[in-house]
Amino acid sequence: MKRQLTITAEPINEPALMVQRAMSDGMGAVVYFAGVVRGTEGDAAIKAIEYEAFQKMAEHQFGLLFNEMEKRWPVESIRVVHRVGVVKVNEPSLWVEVVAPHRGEAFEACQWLIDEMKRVVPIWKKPLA
Amino acid sequence: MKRQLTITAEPINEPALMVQRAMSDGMGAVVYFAGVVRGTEGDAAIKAIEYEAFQKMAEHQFGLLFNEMEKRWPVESIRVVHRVGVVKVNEPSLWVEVVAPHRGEAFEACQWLIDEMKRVVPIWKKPLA
Amino acid sequence: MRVAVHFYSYLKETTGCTETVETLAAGGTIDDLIKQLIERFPKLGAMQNSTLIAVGVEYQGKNYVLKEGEEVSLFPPVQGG
Amino acid sequence: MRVAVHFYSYLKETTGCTETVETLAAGGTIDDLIKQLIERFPKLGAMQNSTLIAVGVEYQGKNYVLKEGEEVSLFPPVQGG
Repeated sequence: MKRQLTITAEPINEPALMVQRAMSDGMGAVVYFAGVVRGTEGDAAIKAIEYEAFQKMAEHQFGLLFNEMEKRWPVESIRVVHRVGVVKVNEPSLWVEVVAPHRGEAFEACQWLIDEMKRVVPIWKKPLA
Repeated sequence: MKRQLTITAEPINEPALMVQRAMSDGMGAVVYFAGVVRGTEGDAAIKAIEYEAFQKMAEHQFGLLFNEMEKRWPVESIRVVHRVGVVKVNEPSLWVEVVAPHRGEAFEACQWLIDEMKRVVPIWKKPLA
Repeated sequence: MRVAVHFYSYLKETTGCTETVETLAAGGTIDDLIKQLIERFPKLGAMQNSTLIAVGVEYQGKNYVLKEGEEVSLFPPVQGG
Repeated sequence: MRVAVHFYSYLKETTGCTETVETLAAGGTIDDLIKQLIERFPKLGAMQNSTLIAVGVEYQGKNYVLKEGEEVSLFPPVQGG
């Protein structure tokens, strides 16, 4: 399984990521998720979210999740980008792409990874008004 | 809900579609699916799939599905591109993008649309060896 | 009355035909139409149960009463994506 | 023995501190460390149950026996994405 993880203060360049996608002839499904900063947090309007990561541990915990993903589904490629620092409203803070032979497993693996990430990867957010 | 449906013999230009994406400040999730032609159909190696559509009815049936989607989930934008004609192995034949406030509803709506499409939209495929 | 019939996907090969026109008695249903078509294209018979039927751009069942000039489409289960 | 302690997210504001060094008796556990930290930073007490604890890059429970020079991190529930 090809793995690519980027934790970065730079904006997520979706078209560039897309162009870098490689998949073999056995793969039939690409599922792609972008989590975008919304203009409200609870009831309050916000301008941005500041993300803080314990980067070394975040990388390690993502690695453990990738190991588990590889055991559970025939995923050929997983790519994850997570922003740190200030991410403005309407900009993506998280980007996930899963390539697998079939649709069902690609959707399942992608949703599982995001759920698990929100449980174990040490990244925190702070809304900025 | 913004709707965009393209049934086309032209290759799907994912980076261009991405750049055209528009979403309001209340939206937090983009789910994106690309269905790609695989190199085998059953056990046989293939070179391409030829897609045939009853286009007028396909457009109408997609429209009915979009109506239903709008009733069920707070989706802000749905965009679908489906190829017709010959689509080579490793090229996408279907592209779906759903924009919604939250992740759960975006994944649910996207998967529902693809399931329903495969049930009611008159498009057929023929593997080419 | 006359109705146009279109065939899609492998029903074109089954019938050797992409479209045809059938003449039916007034009040004729899709069921009547299908019976007439099977007489003309006997191989359609074996596929009857899996064949989907539309009038214009809407799916219809076998009891649908046809009207002069309607466009009927017959096709196998769909397989987009 | 001495262990380094790092605070993340709002635990930095709670303690007014990003990192500190604690001295513990040999065989001291995370539980012992937490008790010492609450003495120094009383506000940590109220957050005890929701605080996550890592040694190095792995999560650990309160019974984990610390070793000289280990790096302990304390943080609130994670919220990536």
